[in-house]
Amino acid sequence: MRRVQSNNPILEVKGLWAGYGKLVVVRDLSLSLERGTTTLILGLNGAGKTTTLKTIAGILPAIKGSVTFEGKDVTHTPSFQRARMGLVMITDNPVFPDMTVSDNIKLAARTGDSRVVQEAVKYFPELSKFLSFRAASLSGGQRKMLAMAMAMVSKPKVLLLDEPSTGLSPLMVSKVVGYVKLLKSLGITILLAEQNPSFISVADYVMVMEMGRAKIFGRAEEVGKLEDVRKTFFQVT
Amino acid sequence: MNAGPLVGYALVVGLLEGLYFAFMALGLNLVFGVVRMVNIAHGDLIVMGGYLAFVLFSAFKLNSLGSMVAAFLLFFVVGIALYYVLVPRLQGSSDPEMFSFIAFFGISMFIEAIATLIFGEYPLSLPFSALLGGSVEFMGHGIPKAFIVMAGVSAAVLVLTYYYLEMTGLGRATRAMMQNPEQSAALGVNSKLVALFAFSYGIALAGAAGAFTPYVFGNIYAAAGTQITAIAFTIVIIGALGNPLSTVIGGLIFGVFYQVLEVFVPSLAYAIVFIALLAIIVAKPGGLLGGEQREV
Amino acid sequence: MRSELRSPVGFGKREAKELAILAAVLAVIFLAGPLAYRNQFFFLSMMIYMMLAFGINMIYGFTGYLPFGYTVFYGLGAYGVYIGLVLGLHPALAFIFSIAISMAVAAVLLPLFRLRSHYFAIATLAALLAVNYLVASSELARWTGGGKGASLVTIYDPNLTYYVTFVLLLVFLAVTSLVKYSRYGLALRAIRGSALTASMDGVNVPLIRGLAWLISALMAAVAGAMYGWYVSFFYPDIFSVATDVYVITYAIFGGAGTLTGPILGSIILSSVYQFIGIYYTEYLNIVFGILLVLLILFMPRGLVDLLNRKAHLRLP
Amino acid sequence: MLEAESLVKSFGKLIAVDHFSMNIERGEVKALIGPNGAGKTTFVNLVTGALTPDEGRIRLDSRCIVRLPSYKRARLGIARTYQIPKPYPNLTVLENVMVSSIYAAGLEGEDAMSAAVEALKYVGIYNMADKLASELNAEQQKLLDFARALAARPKYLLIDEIGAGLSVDELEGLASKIRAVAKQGVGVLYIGHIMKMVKSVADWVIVMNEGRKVTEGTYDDIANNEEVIKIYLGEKGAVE
Amino acid sequence: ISTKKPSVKYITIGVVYDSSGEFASSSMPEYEGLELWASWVNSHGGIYVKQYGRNLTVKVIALNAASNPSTAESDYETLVNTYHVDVLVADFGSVMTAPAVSFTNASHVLLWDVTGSSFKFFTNNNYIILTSLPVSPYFVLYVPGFLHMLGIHNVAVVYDDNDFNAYQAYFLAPGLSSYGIKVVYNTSVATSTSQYTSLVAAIESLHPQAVLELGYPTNDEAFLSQVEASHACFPLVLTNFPGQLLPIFVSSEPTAVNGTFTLAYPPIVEYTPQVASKLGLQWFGPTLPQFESMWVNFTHTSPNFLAIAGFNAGLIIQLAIQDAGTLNQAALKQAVLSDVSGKVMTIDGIFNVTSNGMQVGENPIPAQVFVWPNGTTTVNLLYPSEYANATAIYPEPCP
Ligand SMILES: Nc1ncnc2c1ncn2[C@@H]1O[C@H](COP(=O)(O)OP(=O)(O)OP(=O)(O)O)[C@@H](O)[C@H]1O
Ligand SMILES: Nc1ncnc2c1ncn2[C@@H]1O[C@H](COP(=O)(O)OP(=O)(O)OP(=O)(O)O)[C@@H](O)[C@H]1O
Ligand SMILES: CC(C)C[C@H](N)C(=O)O
Ligand SMILES: [Mg+2]
Ligand SMILES: [Mg+2]
Repeated sequence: MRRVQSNNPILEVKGLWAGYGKLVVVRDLSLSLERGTTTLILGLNGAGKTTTLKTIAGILPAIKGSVTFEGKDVTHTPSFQRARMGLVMITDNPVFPDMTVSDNIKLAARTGDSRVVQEAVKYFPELSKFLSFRAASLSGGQRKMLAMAMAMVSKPKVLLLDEPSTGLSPLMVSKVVGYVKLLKSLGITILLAEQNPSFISVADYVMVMEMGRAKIFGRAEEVGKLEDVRKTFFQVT
Repeated sequence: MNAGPLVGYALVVGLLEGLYFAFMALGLNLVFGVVRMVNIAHGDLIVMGGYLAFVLFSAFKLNSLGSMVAAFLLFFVVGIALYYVLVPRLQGSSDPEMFSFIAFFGISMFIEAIATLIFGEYPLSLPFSALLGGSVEFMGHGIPKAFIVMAGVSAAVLVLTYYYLEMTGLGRATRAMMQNPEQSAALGVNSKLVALFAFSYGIALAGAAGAFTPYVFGNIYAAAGTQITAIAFTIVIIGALGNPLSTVIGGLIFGVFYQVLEVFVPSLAYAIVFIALLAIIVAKPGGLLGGEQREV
Repeated sequence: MRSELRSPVGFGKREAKELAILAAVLAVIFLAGPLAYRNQFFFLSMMIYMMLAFGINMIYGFTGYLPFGYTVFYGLGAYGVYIGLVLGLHPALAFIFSIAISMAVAAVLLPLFRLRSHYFAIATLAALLAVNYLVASSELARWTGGGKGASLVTIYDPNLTYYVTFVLLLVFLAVTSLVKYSRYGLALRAIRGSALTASMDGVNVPLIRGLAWLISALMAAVAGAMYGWYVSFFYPDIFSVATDVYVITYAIFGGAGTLTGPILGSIILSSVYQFIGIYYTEYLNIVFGILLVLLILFMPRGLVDLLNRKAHLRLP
Repeated sequence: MLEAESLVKSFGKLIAVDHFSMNIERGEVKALIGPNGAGKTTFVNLVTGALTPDEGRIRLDSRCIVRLPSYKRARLGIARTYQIPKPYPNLTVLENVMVSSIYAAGLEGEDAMSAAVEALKYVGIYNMADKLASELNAEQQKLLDFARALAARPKYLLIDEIGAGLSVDELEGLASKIRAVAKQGVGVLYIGHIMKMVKSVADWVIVMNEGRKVTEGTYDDIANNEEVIKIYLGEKGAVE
Repeated sequence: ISTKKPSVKYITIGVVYDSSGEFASSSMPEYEGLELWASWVNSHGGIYVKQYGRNLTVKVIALNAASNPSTAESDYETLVNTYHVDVLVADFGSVMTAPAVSFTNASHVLLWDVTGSSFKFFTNNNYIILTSLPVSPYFVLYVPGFLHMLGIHNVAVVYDDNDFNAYQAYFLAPGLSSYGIKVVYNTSVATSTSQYTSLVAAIESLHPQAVLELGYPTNDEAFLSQVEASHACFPLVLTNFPGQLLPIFVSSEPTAVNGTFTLAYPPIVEYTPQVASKLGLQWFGPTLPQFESMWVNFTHTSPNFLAIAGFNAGLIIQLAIQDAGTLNQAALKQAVLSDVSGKVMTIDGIFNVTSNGMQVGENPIPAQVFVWPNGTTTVNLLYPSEYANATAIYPEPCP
């Protein structure tokens, strides 16, 4: 395993162990994110991607290890405070079903100002029809779209994104890839968990997880070429 | 009996009382909506609010409006304590709604027994002048001025609560926390604080509403809580659980139905009110203002 | 390695043995008990609570729908017999009539299952209050006795009541066991998990849940009829929210959805109630109230579950 | 043959399914694709009876079933999986599957049990048979859904988005299982956004957009159809 | 229960009461009245029982039913079968008394019913005695004549759907019609009713000459306060409970109750040894002032009717035991019928029961209540003439 050292990481995870009660899912994971870069965590089901992101976000407590955000140790900081500091996570089930779509957006933006809704609609015109609908009535894919809008308006410094493309049409997947690019261009540091290799194209770094450990870490171009990785994630039928 | 003016009178009284009923049920709805706790002790808390108004009036001649504010503050603190004792544990259980029902029943028994020990068994009551004496003439019959004050205050509380839940960031955060605690935390919602506030606010509303019970229910006694809880629950479900605006509809319907029926079939008034409620819920399973849920 | 997989459906030898043991335990308690502690009503009311707890178990334990107003059927059970006698029916027919009335009201309430479970819970409470006020009303007093109450004094026979109740209790136990181990029980529990999925899986949800509801209502009606028969004077306050809450508490304390839960819950809590009630009268409700809160906070899944986990028992 | 004829379903102002028709023969696999919100899941809900159409007809082997409640349709041989899995969380995995082997397939006693076991083994979650369904992760729940549908011994199987979140290997396995199921005479409607999956399972592809049928054809026809590329696949076509 | 070993030193009195719930407010004073009687008797050395040839003290065994009739049933059985009490005293009112009725009759245990005045308890029952309050038909005995005396021709009647009030209304009707008084409004309401706003307006629109509201204390209070609040100026309003629980009404509804009418009992009506001797009756027990000072020492509150009813039950029991000279239940009943009934007056009035045990002696007296600005009260007894001490101010003064 190769680590990329960075002089001024915005987020640094050291020796992280995480899981659910007695069940340990993530083992001894270390990772550091350079400001402005996008890091992709690739891993099969149950590899521990979600668990890793949730622990970094503070939704799950760390069993061992530390998380440092902008130089501050946040290992024991509650998740809402991390979010307010700019460490935001969008989970794979991010909507508030009984709230309207526009309230979902406002909540993510932490403002009551409807201008954020207009701003979001600019990037996600498909949502404009549904602004006053309850999020519960959206289709599976529409919810994912809303999630991306919420990610955008939450204006994070570091965004933890869990599987934004599941259940999306190919066209939408490529759009989401575009959205991630857009977020990146806004200067947001992104840590993205996915199984879809299309995201390698936006990533600067890729970490491959297996059984709760970081198995491979490297620059995206290099990892994308590795035979092992291609076999697992790119295999063509 | 000339029915016309009587019906008009009953309608107006029903609307005035209905606003109060909405206020009375509001806290119950909020506590359910926010933390999914079925507060079967709601009526007992209201009764305690009534006792507080009684004590403050007997000791300091304090007007019930003052008692209402005092009750609100005091019960807010009570709410905080209750929250820490009950809510986190119940929320972690396998069936929070049903288990909270039982836990709050325990609280209800407890409050009623304590109230009996402290205040004795006799019904206590307050003269209308402890709020505002006198009456205004309407359709040839008097409407106590106290009712009008009460309805005004209730409307103000309802508006305030609506504003809190629908227009403020705190309210949005509250609703978000109810629906998806993980994601709301990850977006910066301090779930604990938000829930604590909403729960305590709901309890405080019960106490505050209690300050007016001696007028609407004629008197207060320790055992009155159960009936009040039942009425509050029905009001809440005619509207929709977890939706405070709908509580207003529920309260008004209850108030008007009841008063009009009292003119024509007093002996069946309650029975018909409850049957009508059942009919309403069957016709609109989510409550009159409840939305349809996408299930698949 | 797991022990061999057993089918969750099927009433076999093992289940029959289990049922026989439970029936024997009940026989010892209710046939020998009154000899030791000479308060027949104490045991009768324990049986009645057990019947009600079985009824709650049938609807809440298996389907997840908890009727707060469950005692509507209990009250109707008692009042049905009275109304039957007023109509001039033979006493035996009056009992059948009482059950028929309860069933009819249960059937009328069937549309409430369109509600989500907590709405349902509260809606049944409204039904309880409605029937309570109807029965009390002077408008219907010709049949119900209204506020003047009902009297079954002409057929008063406490010993007969006691033994009939005992036999019916055993029947209810058997019914509960048969349901629990049958495909019908599986379907009920599936409905509890997700009514929608169950109907997509071929379960006739309205029918099966409706049947459970009717059986549950029947159990309450029988319990109420036995109570009314035993005390012989009763008033509309028999439709009481308090009774409801006790029953629900007993059922959940024991363990909803289990076979032994209602039995243990009723025996233990009605004894606790009786003894606290006798010796610490002033503080009965304070103690009972705190007890309930503690129970639910620290033992929410009921006694049977606790015993099975902590004492490694295998109570059904 | 399972036929849907000119189905319409709207939610308020929004027309989710708009005069949509299609049919499936036993033994064939058809895929239904389309952008998010096209109405695919709504269509499944209409066919299985979870929703009632505003207009249109549904026929099973030329019998009109549009008025039948969903449990009867299930017993007639229509099974489904869910985009968001809906197992019975309070039941074990085995019990979950037995509900359909008993009620949908109409099996009894030992037969019901062995049908359930067989389905679990086939899908590959037999080792979890006595776990509670709530203990499974999302993907295992999808497989459980699949097992439930198989244990129903269906004539027609509607699979809504089963592949999302599965690994490439798992997808492969699943694809061959779906084909095998079809070979035994089950008509399969496959819904999903993973084009590789669509390509490998489906004999015929129907494209839906805004509730209407856009076009249909073989995978290759569809993949090269300009309109489909525009509304669904995007410039570069399918993934990679 | 009837065979007592001579070694036993005391008489056990079993009683059921409610410390909480809807009947607590009425049950507690009654129960405390009985306890006061017990300590009074014991301070006098107990009761002489001939069978044992000496005085026996009494011991009260009280079980709580918390206003739940089912619990009461269990309590009654426990008292009889486990404690083997010598005397069984019922809980307050008909609802809480009912569970004991058939059971005691079948067990041949005499039920001392304090205030469960339901008419139907007394048919085919050899083991019940109502010690206070007249049985339902006698409750409203004086009301029609009283209204007639005031020249009233039409009345409105509102009563509650419960045993006590429903029977009152039931027996009131023939009385009214015998005086040619028309009932222009006759309705019942649920006992839990406490909002009378529109109902009062409906009655008002009929302009009756009198309004009779027959409820429980909570109903009466709510009704009176609503009449006052809506300024419905009825010429006469009569409610049940100011006559029994006056201090409560005075402290909570001083202006609402002022000028209204009620049915009066002790302590408002004071029965004295002088009255007793005038009527040729034997006086038994303390006088009202003596009782009041005992009660104040005992509870630090002032007594109401229910307290007197509880005490009175004790007095009647005491007389029966003394007279019977045994604790045999049938003998006690016989003693009451032949030697106590119709011969005795206590602070509660004339004790007079029919052979079924129905109390018909203590008939309540129509009265008018005045609450003066300084908080003192006057209650004028108005009818029949032998009890009257004032004339009615009719119509009521209207503020
Ligand atoms: N709430 C939970 N309780 C217990 N175990 C859990 C829980 N959530 C996940 N797990 C287990 O933790 C392991 C890792 O899960 P995680 O969700 O982190 O994986 P993932 O890499 O995100 O996979 P996927 O692609 O399926 O989302 C899995 O074995 C899963 O079963
Ligand atoms: N119960 C409902 N209430 C309101 N709108 C609904 C409801 N169900 C579906 N819709 C709407 O109908 C449209 C079709 O939804 P559907 O779920 O069928 O899409 P889909 O094709 O399955 O999409 P996806 O691929 O994203 O799952 C969407 O716009 C959705 O918002
Ligand atoms: C004290 C009394 C007014 C009680 C009444 N006799 C009743 O039966 O309820
Ligand atoms: Mg994941
Ligand atoms: Mg879909």
